[in-house]
Amino acid sequence: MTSIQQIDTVEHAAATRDHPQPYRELGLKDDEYQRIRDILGRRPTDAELAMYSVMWSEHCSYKSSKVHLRYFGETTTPQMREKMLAGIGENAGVVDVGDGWAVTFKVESHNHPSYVEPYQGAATGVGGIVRDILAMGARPLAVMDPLRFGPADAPDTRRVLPGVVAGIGGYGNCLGLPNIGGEVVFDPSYAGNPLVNALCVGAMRVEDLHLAHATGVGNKIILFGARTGLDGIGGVSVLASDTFSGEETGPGRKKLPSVQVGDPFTEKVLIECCLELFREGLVVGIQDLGGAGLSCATSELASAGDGGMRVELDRVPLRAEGMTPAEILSSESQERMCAVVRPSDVDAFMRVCDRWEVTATEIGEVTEGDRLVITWHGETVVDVPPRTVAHQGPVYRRPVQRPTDQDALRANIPDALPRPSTPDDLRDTVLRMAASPNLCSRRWVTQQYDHYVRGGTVLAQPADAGMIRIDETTGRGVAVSTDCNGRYVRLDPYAGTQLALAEAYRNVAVTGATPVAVTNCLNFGSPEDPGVMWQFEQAVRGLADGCVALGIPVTGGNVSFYNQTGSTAILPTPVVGVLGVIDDVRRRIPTGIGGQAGDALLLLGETRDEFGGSEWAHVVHGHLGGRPPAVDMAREKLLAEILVAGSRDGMVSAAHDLSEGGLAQALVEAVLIDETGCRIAPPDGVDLFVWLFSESAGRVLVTVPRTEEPRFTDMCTMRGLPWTRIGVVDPDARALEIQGVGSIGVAELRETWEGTLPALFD
Amino acid sequence: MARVVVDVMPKPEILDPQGQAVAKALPRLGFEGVTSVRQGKRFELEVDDAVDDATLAKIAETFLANPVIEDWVVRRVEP
Amino acid sequence: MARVVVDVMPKPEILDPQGQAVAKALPRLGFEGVTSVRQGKRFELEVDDAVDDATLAKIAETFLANPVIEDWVVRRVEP
Amino acid sequence: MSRIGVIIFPGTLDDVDAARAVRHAGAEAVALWHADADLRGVDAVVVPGGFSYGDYLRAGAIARFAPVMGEVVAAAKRGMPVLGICNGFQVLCEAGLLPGALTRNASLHFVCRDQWLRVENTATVWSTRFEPGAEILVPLKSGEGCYVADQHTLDELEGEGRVVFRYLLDSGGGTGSPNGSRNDIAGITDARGRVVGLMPHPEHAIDPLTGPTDDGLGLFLSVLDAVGAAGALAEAVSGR
Ligand SMILES: Nc1ncnc2c1ncn2[C@@H]1O[C@H](COP(=O)(O)OP(=O)(O)O)[C@@H](O)[C@H]1O
Ligand SMILES: [Mg+2]
Repeated sequence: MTSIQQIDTVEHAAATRDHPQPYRELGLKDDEYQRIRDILGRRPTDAELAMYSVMWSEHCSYKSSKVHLRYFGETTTPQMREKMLAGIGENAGVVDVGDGWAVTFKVESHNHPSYVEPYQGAATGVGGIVRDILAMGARPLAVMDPLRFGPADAPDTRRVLPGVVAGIGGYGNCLGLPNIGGEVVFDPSYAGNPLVNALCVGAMRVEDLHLAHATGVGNKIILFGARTGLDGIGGVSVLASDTFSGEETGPGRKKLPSVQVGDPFTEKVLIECCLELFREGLVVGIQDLGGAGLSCATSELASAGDGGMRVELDRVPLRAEGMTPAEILSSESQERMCAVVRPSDVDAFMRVCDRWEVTATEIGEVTEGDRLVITWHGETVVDVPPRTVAHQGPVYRRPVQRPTDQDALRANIPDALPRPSTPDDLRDTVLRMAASPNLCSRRWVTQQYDHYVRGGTVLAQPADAGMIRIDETTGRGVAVSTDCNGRYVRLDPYAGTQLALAEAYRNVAVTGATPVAVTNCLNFGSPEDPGVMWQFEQAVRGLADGCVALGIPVTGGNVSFYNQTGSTAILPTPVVGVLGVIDDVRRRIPTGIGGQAGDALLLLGETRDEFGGSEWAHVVHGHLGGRPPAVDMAREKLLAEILVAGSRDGMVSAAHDLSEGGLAQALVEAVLIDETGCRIAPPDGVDLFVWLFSESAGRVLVTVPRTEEPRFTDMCTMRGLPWTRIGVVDPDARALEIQGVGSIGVAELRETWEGTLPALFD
Repeated sequence: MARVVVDVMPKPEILDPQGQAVAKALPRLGFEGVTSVRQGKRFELEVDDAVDDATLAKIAETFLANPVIEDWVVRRVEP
Repeated sequence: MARVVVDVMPKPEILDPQGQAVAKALPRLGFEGVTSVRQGKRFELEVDDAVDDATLAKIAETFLANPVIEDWVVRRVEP
Repeated sequence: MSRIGVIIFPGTLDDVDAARAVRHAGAEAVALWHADADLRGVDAVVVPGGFSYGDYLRAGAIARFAPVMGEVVAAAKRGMPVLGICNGFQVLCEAGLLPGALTRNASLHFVCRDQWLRVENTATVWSTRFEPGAEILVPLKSGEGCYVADQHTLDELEGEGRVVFRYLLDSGGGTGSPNGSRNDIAGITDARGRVVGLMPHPEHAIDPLTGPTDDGLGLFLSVLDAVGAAGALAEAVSGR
């Protein structure tokens, strides 16, 4: 056991102003350390140093991104804000979806931990985002997992991908949350730096919204859930070996692994326990413990409240012996929550925790004044203004510069790449594309995820968006999609991010839901690279301006920087998530074209010769250059309105969005989902290759019952949405038949489309 | 032919939800007095005599155990 | 305080897909000469001195192992 | 109205779905908490899916010791209908109500898919509503669904017609298991045809909106026929 005398107290710190501290090892810059000294009027104690260093890290303080993220708030109009109950600055955004329901959703990254230890990294990524949603007072309802890996056939991908997928499945399945969608993208730029983003969506009654505030002097702070251990304390272990007295005999720790192990069972019980606490009205404020652990929870709760806070750190239940205050404050042990509770409710609170066998401990209370004071066996080890820890970290306006190679990249257009033209070549290209890692069936991955649990999943993989029912009586539900094509963003970060937004928006709209809100996870390289900062700035502006054009707000998000191998950054990957609302899930539009012979297949939107950043250029030529497809937000909005109207009036029996791989790939998927067939007759005079493989935005393949065709096409014509009748459903054909290309049987298509991932990862 | 056992255990500082679940359940089943449980893996290998200790160590380290979160011990046993 | 180890292994006649997966993967990773792998569980318990062998046997049989599919061995070890 | 109990352990996940299926079938669903040794007078019990106590040791290993399970075992011995789904099946095997055990899928991966099954025995209280040999499509979602038992037990199960559900490769295709189960066994019954366990999830196939079919409703309707009739008889005898 560490003896009390060895602990660095405030009193001692004040008396030993010149004691050298390992702030650089903890990631603080000289001036940042000096600022802490200025704030405190003395040197920080070990515990304070641990707190400031972790809370002022890029991950927690958004020090490089803050100046740019402000643009989201500046561009959100009162009208866009109308349905937003909580937005940027809260744990997760909350949207009013009608009938007294509020829905909250958010994406977060767990990229670096998942590279080191794929299973646990991904698993704890899911655990973390679920607690964020829970902390809003909502019941978590579903998860999604946008993923990026290095080349599909790279040996390291064989290590990382199966582990990540097993971890997401292992945690989510055990938690009882259906996985309703996600992404799997392969690109060499992610080889040393995979992206593991996790999204959670939850729902609550509007009046149950809980915000992370420590209000009401005298209210108790209760820590509950798992015990606190040495996991994830990473760099802070240097403090333990470098005690204030510099004693050689100090209980130095070897550098600890910063990997955390998840315990989904504990989290499941914690969820049920929290929901019961909310139901009973026993919670004044609540905060999840994620990155930065107690440092974050205590300083954020106190800083958002109306008083100060006192915490007795020695009361925290521990899993390891001899932990120091600094270690306890920085531990990232999973499955913990922190609540603010009225003194009169503490007994009732504890009874609920007992029933669920959840460890709960009163560790402090809300106090008068505005200091966060933390004691250790009666001695003060932290005495700080909480806002300086949680919200007044350093802010950097990093240099921004358009990369010098950007012009060359843009000039390297794909127009001269040899294109297939004979029927055989076109047929081969359809199959080659369908089998390519980015377009092939994701079944190998999604089959490891439970999408049935809770019984509310209406659409899941391979639908364009996941959809869940939130109210069994009325049938009200939500749809969510996440998207990003990093190649488009690389070619043009502003337009590329808008394309990501447009695609997620369209994916929601094709289900018949009305898009209402946006979240994001901005994965970029190093903010110290001006080129990366330029990408970031452009991406934020593109997303914000796109949202204004669509009239829906960004309600929250997450930034992940330093995604690079050596000095090579990943493709800029601003993953955009869009949430949509549907008043009755029974009118959802399915993705497969169905088995009704004679139903008309219509292509909505316009096809142009657009191959910059396309999957075809990537798969066939390994080419990246030119401009991404043009984006037109007004068109996307019109398309969505028409789809929703089509769904309401029963005019559309299926819809599938066109994206990577173009029309050919959309047809392959739409046929295979229902094991059906169709006959396609391209319009006279089109360039078949362009028509089949271009990735022009704003297009959707719809199936329209024969009887509805005139009504539906009239509506499109009247509202100015271009449409083309391209063929009919023909289930008996059991093949994709394209005039000028030939026929591909369903069996061959299926084998081609589904064989790729099993061959690589089984 | 030799028999080799590789024991792989979660590192002491790493959370062991499995062992914890067992430890919590025991008193409920009426078994008192077990103060701590950790759960790991045991591998039993049959190997050709040509396989040397260095190779075994490598197999354990790179494949059977995950050095980030686990400790391991390799030993040859009597058949 | 005593330390007890309980080894639980799949019965020989029961399919052990985990062990098989390891055995299959080893040659691919360049490790030859491992002819068979079986994977089981290892429990490390700390127990009060009052806990006798009969109790330990019972814990192993009724709880840590499933006699339908697993064999087990209980042994006290030096701390 | 018949009352069907749905057991909830910490870590149970499909209890909401089992209760919904019970209600769809026209009965009252009664939540039974693991820590209470009380079946609250229900007519039948469903042990639903999930990861009871995290299933870290072995699926179902801890749950079978829960106070409520003592009551379930006693009631089953008296002939009360009991259905174990997925984790519930694992719990019933661990508790000795059904023979054999469920181990890691041969693929070592969790598998979630729509699965064709053939109904092999339509005489259990949970399967009378099916036609003999009926093929049904229901979700399967499990990581430890590989049914194993020694040869003697397997022979006995087959000989006595106690395999209730068998995995099919496809509708109209031969049998074949997605997880390595012996004899492609998906579900079995006790000797009296009153305790049934299966790995696939009939409670997730009650409405084509949220499941592949409504084929799973047959199990719940079957048991209501049985307990409804028994209930009517008991009422007649007691002169109520
Ligand atoms: N890219 C972004 N766009 C909009 N809001 C963001 C973005 N990144 C972070 N935020 C917001 O900043 C706040 C702090 O983010 P974060 O640290 O991820 O939350 P938490 O503390 O719950 O982990 C959140 O409200 C989040 O929504
Ligand atoms: Mg949070």
